[in-house]
Amino acid sequence: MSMSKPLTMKPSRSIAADAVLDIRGLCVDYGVDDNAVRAVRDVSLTLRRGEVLGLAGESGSGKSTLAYGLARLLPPPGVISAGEVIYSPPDGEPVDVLTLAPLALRAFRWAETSIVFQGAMNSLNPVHKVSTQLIDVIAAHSPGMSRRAMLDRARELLTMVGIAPDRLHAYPHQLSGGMRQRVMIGMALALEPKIVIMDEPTTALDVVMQRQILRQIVELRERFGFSVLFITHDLSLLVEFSDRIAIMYGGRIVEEAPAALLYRDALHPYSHGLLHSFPALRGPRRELAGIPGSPPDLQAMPSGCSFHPRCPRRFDPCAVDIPVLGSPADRVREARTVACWLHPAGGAID
Amino acid sequence: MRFFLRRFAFYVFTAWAAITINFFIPRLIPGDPVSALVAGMRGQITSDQIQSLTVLFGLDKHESVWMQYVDYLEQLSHGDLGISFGNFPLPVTSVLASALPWTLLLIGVTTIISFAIGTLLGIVVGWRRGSWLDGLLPVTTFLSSIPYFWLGLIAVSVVTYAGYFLPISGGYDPGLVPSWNLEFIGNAIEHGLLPAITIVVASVGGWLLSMRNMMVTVTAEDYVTVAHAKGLSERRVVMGYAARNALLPSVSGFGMALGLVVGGTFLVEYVFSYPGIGLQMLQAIARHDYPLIQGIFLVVTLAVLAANFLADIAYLALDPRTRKEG
Amino acid sequence: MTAAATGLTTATPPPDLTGTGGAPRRGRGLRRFLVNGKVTTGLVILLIFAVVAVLGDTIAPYDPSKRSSDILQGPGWKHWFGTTHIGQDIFSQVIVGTRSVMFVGLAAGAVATVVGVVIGVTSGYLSGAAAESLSAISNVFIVIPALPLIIIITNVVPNSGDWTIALVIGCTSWAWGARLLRAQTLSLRRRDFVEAARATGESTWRLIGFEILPNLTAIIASSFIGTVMFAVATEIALAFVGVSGISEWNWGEILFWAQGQQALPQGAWWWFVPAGLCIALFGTALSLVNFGIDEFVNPRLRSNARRSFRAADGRRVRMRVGFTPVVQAPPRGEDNER
Amino acid sequence: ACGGKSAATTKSSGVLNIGMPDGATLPANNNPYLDASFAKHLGYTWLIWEPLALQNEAKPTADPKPWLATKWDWSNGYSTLTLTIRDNVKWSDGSAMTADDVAYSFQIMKDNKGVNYYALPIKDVSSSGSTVTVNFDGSQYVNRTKILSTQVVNKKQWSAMADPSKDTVANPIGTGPYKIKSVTPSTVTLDVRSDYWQKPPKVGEIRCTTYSGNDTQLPALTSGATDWSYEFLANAKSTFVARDPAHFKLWFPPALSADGLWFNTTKKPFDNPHLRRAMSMVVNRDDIFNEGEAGYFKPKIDNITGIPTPAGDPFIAAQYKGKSSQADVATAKKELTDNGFTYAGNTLKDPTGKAVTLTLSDPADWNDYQTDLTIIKDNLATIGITASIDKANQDAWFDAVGKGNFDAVMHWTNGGATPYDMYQNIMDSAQLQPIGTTASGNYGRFNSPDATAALKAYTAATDDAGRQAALEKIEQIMVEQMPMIPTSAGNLGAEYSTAKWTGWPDESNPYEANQPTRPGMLDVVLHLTPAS
Amino acid sequence: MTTPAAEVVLEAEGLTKHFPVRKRGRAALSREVRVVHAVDDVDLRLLRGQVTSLVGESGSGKSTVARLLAQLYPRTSGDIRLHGEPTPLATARGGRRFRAYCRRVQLIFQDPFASLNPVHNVEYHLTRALRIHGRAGQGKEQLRAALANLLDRVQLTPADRYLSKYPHELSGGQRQRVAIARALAADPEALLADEPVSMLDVSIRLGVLNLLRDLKERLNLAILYITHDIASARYFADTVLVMYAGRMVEGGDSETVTQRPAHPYTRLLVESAPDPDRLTSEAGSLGEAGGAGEAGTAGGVGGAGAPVPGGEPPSLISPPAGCRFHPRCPFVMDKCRTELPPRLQVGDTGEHWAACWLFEGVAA
Ligand SMILES: Nc1ncnc2c1ncn2[C@@H]1O[C@H](COP(=O)(O)OP(=O)(O)OP(=O)(O)O)[C@@H](O)[C@H]1O
Ligand SMILES: Nc1ncnc2c1ncn2[C@@H]1O[C@H](COP(=O)(O)OP(=O)(O)OP(=O)(O)O)[C@@H](O)[C@H]1O
Ligand SMILES: [Mg+2]
Ligand SMILES: [Mg+2]
Repeated sequence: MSMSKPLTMKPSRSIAADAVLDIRGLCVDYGVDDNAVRAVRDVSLTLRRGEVLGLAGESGSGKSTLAYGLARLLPPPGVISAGEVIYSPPDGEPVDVLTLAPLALRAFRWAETSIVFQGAMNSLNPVHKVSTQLIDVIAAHSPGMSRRAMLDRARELLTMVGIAPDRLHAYPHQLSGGMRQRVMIGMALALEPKIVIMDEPTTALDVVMQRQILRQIVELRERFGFSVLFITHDLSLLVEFSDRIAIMYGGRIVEEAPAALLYRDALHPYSHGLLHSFPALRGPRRELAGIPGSPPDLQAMPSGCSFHPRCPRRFDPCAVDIPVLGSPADRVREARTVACWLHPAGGAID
Repeated sequence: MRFFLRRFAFYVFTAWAAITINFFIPRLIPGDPVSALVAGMRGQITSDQIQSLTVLFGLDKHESVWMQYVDYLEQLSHGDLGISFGNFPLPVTSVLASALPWTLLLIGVTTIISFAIGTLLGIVVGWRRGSWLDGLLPVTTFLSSIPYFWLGLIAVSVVTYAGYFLPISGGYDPGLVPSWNLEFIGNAIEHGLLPAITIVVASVGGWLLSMRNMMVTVTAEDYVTVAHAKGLSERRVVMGYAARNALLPSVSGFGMALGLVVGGTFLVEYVFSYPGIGLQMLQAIARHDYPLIQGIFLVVTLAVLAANFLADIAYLALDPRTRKEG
Repeated sequence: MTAAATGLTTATPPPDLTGTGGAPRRGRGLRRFLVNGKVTTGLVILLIFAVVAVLGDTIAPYDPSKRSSDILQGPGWKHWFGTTHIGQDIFSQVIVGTRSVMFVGLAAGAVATVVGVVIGVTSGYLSGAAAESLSAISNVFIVIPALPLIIIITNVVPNSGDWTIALVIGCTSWAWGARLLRAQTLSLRRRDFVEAARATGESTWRLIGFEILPNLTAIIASSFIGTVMFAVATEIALAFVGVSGISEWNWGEILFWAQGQQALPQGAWWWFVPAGLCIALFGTALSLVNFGIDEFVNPRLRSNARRSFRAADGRRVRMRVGFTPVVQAPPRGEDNER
Repeated sequence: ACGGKSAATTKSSGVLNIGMPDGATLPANNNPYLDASFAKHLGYTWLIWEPLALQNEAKPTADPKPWLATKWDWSNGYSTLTLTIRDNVKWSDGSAMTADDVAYSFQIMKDNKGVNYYALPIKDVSSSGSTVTVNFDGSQYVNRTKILSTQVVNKKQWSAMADPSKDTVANPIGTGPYKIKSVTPSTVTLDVRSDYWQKPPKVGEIRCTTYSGNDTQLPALTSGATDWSYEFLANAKSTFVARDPAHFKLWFPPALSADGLWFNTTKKPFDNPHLRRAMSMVVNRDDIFNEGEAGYFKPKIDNITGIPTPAGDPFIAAQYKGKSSQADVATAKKELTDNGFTYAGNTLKDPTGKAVTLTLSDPADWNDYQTDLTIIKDNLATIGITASIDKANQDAWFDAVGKGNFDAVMHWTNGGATPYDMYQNIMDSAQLQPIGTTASGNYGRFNSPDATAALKAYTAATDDAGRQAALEKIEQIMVEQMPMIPTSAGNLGAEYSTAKWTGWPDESNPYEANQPTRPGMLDVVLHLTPAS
Repeated sequence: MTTPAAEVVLEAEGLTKHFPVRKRGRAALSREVRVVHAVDDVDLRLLRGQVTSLVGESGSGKSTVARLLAQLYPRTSGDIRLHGEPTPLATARGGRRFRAYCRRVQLIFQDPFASLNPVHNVEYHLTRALRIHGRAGQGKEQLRAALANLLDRVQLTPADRYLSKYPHELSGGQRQRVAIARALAADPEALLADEPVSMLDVSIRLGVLNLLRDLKERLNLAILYITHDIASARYFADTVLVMYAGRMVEGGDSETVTQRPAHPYTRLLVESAPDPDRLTSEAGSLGEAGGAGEAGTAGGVGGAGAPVPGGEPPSLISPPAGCRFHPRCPFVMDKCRTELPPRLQVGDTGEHWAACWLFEGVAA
């Protein structure tokens, strides 16, 4: 019997030909003075049309900051200090999200890029009915619509994520955690956006519910063809679920590669360590390595490669120079990049 | 529902506690109303009269405190609050009836106004944290630290100095007959203006600060960020998401804070000789008019309880989490 | 590339990575607390009042009750704040009156805090009928209008010296603190660290005294300050309406005389303005310190972080919720500062 | 209540505005027997229920003016009163007043302790024709004036009441010149009666308004909203008179009662008359008058007998006439050192060698007394006595005074038509109670058989000579022993404005005391004429 | 079940915990007592030198079991035996008996960020634990030595660097180590670890788990390892017990339970766990899942295309009659709806059991 099947749809990879979101050199700080925490440092990342891009890394590595930063949703004292976020709609000119005027930005939000936040309980306003919160989105972006039509659409959305439409007028606290998370997913798809950012959408849920929801996301993506930026620190989940995976450490992307490739052969010692921190449920019981030490303090980053104090394979250049993300010279034929002196960039140093 | 039952039990308990405190406190007073009356009449009353006054006030009977308590409860159940010593032989209820409307109006209107203004300003200041509006905060702190009555004194002297452009005392011109005609109502409003402004100015700061703090807290909540992410208009985000939720603690604090507001208002009445409960109460205390003190205290406590009840209902309406689940 | 498995990871991080928090938490917290501008302002004002309260009669230029022939004079060199109807020096009255105000404020605050802590923490920690009734009592005390009650009680007690007033105020105004503490205790007592201490075998009183109470310090301090504010305002109100027979000078007493002697119609503004300003100033100082504590407890309220700044191109940029500012500064050199 | 604007609306001619700062804002209560009633607070009780005779309280020795009684005779050693009733008097309901009504007015007092305001010992009452006879227990010499000021009430109306001491008398029937026109919570308006038994007064309408306190009454006075009031004004000259010196007047004739410093004469060393005398010698009555009483409110008592002058002039013994207390530190010190007191530096030591200190106390919110105490404290320092002031809680204070638990307090005495009331209040040992038991007079526990005998002799005396002799004896005891230090007289005065009405009594024409709540106000109202 | 060779340290039988529910609304007027059936009739034994793992989804009652075993809650019914000695109910109320008990059985909490008091430093936490259990020794020196020894055991060396630190100055892994050190201060025989790593970062989880394993081996402790991560149970535990809605549904050797789950719920759990290998060796994964079926009659029912069990965990206030999993079970039979399945043996090793009617025939 098979109660589950792999979550990834293989064909999607071929659809993903061109970039829908191109992040270039994004830097995000918390604070503006010398005490500022530099949470995201010079991150470049491309999200292709229709793909699931996984973003992993331990707590505090800047995953959420990156996700909110590109939508300019960081709460104060967050400041975007450099970079561009180019959004290319399927039909039309690419725009830099960071330079949009407030009105245009509002229109862009949710209609083009929606976000499923880390905790659903906190994402839904406890004092408004689910219907109100769903309708709010629709009304904000298609003001002409009649209320009845909006309600119908809201019902449709709930059905789509597997919730009985009669729960439309429930308050968030009357729904279970899984239902709330689904409501959020339904809401994220309300305007059929091109990009859905999901920040640990399932961490608070148990595995059974997690799988149900992920399956739902996969199905919906097949139907609507949006791209997903999927954030979690559960690498085994990502490997199964995403097309490509980027690993963050200390505010930087340290490695980026197709999921299977990364799983089989992680180049960066940190990625490698991460992958070997998870006990596997199946297969032979293998010895787990783990990563020694503790995550870096963003306010007092070690010099050179920020991972070097914990790195079992560090050598001289690591403590001095920051490795640049580029396709490794020893793996030029694979579509991957890494920032590690063990695998100095070949062609990408340009 | 459970919320309601609990609250209801609380109301009953508080009412009972207030009634009981109310009964016992005056009984511990060392003096008695006759000597207080003598005090009021300094020199114009002879020693012999004291005896007849004692008889007059029915203070010559001696009953156990417990019996008195039972009598008191029994009387209360008939709505009988006794006879006011200081306004002998009027029943306390009629004294209350003449004073209560003034206080209710004054406190009611000013509290609502200052709550509304304070909350609105608090929303704006909390939302626009970091803008020049933050400059309001020290001013507000200072204003809310000023005792109500002193602000009242200053208001009186300013008005006096500026040539009485507003009436500085009383509830209406002496000689006017209270009635529902325009002249009287206009006059009453004119008289209420200065006390009302005083109370509003002195109390608006508290609401502002608490609302602002709540706004600051709520603004950092995820659902507000989500509301932004949804591309809602700023107005909708502020009012529908941030302020709506930030209001909840204010509303539940509203009823509770009334107890404090009432105290301040009493002194304002005193300063402005406003013909309300507060003024009556201070006079009743000077005259040792227990029944009136008791009556006033009871009525005020019940009124605060009633306001709490309204605040509870408002809270219930605003926060679905307190409602019974389906 | 798989490195040799380390098996047991060493828990000792490289020396240069830890050791960041060298100063113990208290010290750092206190410094952060003091650096806060509001707190410093408030504390400085309070300090001045405290000095005046302690030195009181020694620094007052005159005996505050002493009559003189300068009757009802406005402020001048001889009498900074003017004189009363019998020639008493109002400046001296304000100075000498500070002590009683501070005393009643602190004593009432202390009484209320002790009662509030005892009732709040017990009713929060224990469960059952006793706790419920304690909490019901504090709710009752919150709802019952405090000032009228205090006025009545003050009338009841035969000798209303500073101590009595402080006791009465303290015994009637603990409820807010108790409520806050109860709520906090309720959440603390189910915290893992309390359960963990219990699982270690700590006794109940140690749990309350050493595990829960220290975590309530900020709330206790803030409710103490709140009560002091309330007590001061109440004491002054009592003196002002003349129900308290305070024999020593205090600011309310000055206002009482000013009111009784019709200072207003006489145009003797100097009689009531200084005392009132002192009250307001004292209250403001207490509020400022209290804000500091609030911010200490709730980091979100902390406002010392800069909320607006000048971008490299000279624009003023305000941090705004929902619209993260973008400062496309000339790219700061590589971010490897340290 | 006070603005110039409101003055304009109330300044209609033909209206006399009486204002009282006693703060009641109430449904009106017209009961003439109740202190708390509007009628008494605002004084209009006298305009509705007239007395039998009217005593000029500014001149207590003058004969009362006949009013509803045309003639009265005391017999039986002042224990029987025979009244002849005026016969042309009509009640406001049109019926005629009869001797029956008068008799009933005494009977109601006998039957209801609650309305027997002066606790008169009425034995029986009878009437026949136009005479009424009232029998008392014992001599009522000292109560003569009070008895004659009895207000006559309508028997028909009052006998129908369930409890006269609890009725608000919503529609009073009286013989007086005015009847109630309207009542609001703060103002009672009276209309003149056309069928009054005398020539109707010129004042067509009287508005009696209650103000919440001195602060609100004052602006009403100065704005013209009030023509006549009785209130304490700090610095009355600048805050009131100076506003319109031509019209704003005040006159405060003394009554025969005294305010002063009472000692607990059982406490050492204050049981020593020399000490009390010395203290009296240094108390600065001028300062008390000028600063404590704002220069007018309670007239200064000059005479060393403590009898207020000029009202009490006729009673003062020849030897004390014109002898006034003057602050005299040297004499006081001499009196002390001659009698066993010593000085250690500036500190006075009593004969046992203990420093003399005392606590002066009065309720906190009694502004004038507190000021007086401050002054006395200063004065006592000049002879080396350290005094401290206790601002007591009012109830505790009353309790302490009654029980004799005090060192010294400012307190008043009873008053009456003769100085008897005042002295009796101070020295009668019939009122003597042990410390700890509440006394209703002689709070100082002054125990002097001589004084008691003299007081008795005064009431029992059958002729003026006997009375004068007894009184002189009492005065002598007062001067020599000073059981209490009189400083100020009780007052019967008022603030008034001549802008609209003239004809007020004053020093030059003291035809009545002018306090708007005293019986004499009836006569004053009848004297008023519009200012041209 | 056969008696295991190892010594039983802590044993629970019929352990049940019902939490009373606050009545609301109309129910408040009725006399019916409503309870949360958080734990019902749970049997388990902890063996010296072995790790027993308790897995199950959130809310299934794992923590409640741990707290019951630690005597932090009074139990509703059932027995807890420490070395065969029954512990009276009153133990949970504190006092000397409780202290004696918790000297031998210690609990480690899920969240190291919450289980250390932020106002006390490491030294305080550990000193208190030593003092209470009388292991602080005489004088400062012995105490120092004891502290150093303790920190050494959890590999926080040198001790002096950590003693004066406050919890917020430590990383998550270090905090959890301090919490473990505190538990060790009592020198217990049984350690109850309630999701000791779920709040820790992936990269430091392993260190803590390895530490626990090391302790088990060095100190011969009996450890109860509670987790919802079935993969880590496989990695770390000797025996695995599976809980669902307050009841034990399956138990056995860890490799067997995770590789060949018998109970439909366990299967669901195993299936749902993220598994990167599924992508790379799809066939193998499917094969293994099917392998579970071999054990019993399920073979015929399973197969591709079986509906994915949806739905939610049941309400514990009114749990479903019969098997609590039946509303979600793809293999539900009539019997499941009414009759509570007993522990039925799975396979023939004798160690593996499941509370599922599917295995009735096999057991009989
Ligand atoms: N308001 C803030 N002020 C200062 N620093 C902040 C603030 N918010 C986040 N940070 C810091 O920025 C860094 C990145 O945080 P972020 O939330 O992006 O991490 P993350 O990778 O999403 O972690 P997690 O997996 O725990 O969600 C963290 O080190 C955090 O301490
Ligand atoms: N003190 C309590 N009062 C009432 N119900 C409780 C209490 N503690 C736990 N419960 C209930 O008992 C059930 C089991 O809770 P428990 O904490 O043991 O679950 P768990 O398996 O540890 O879950 P998690 O994996 O989320 O920690 C839950 O439904 C919970 O709501
Ligand atoms: Mg995050
Ligand atoms: Mg748990």
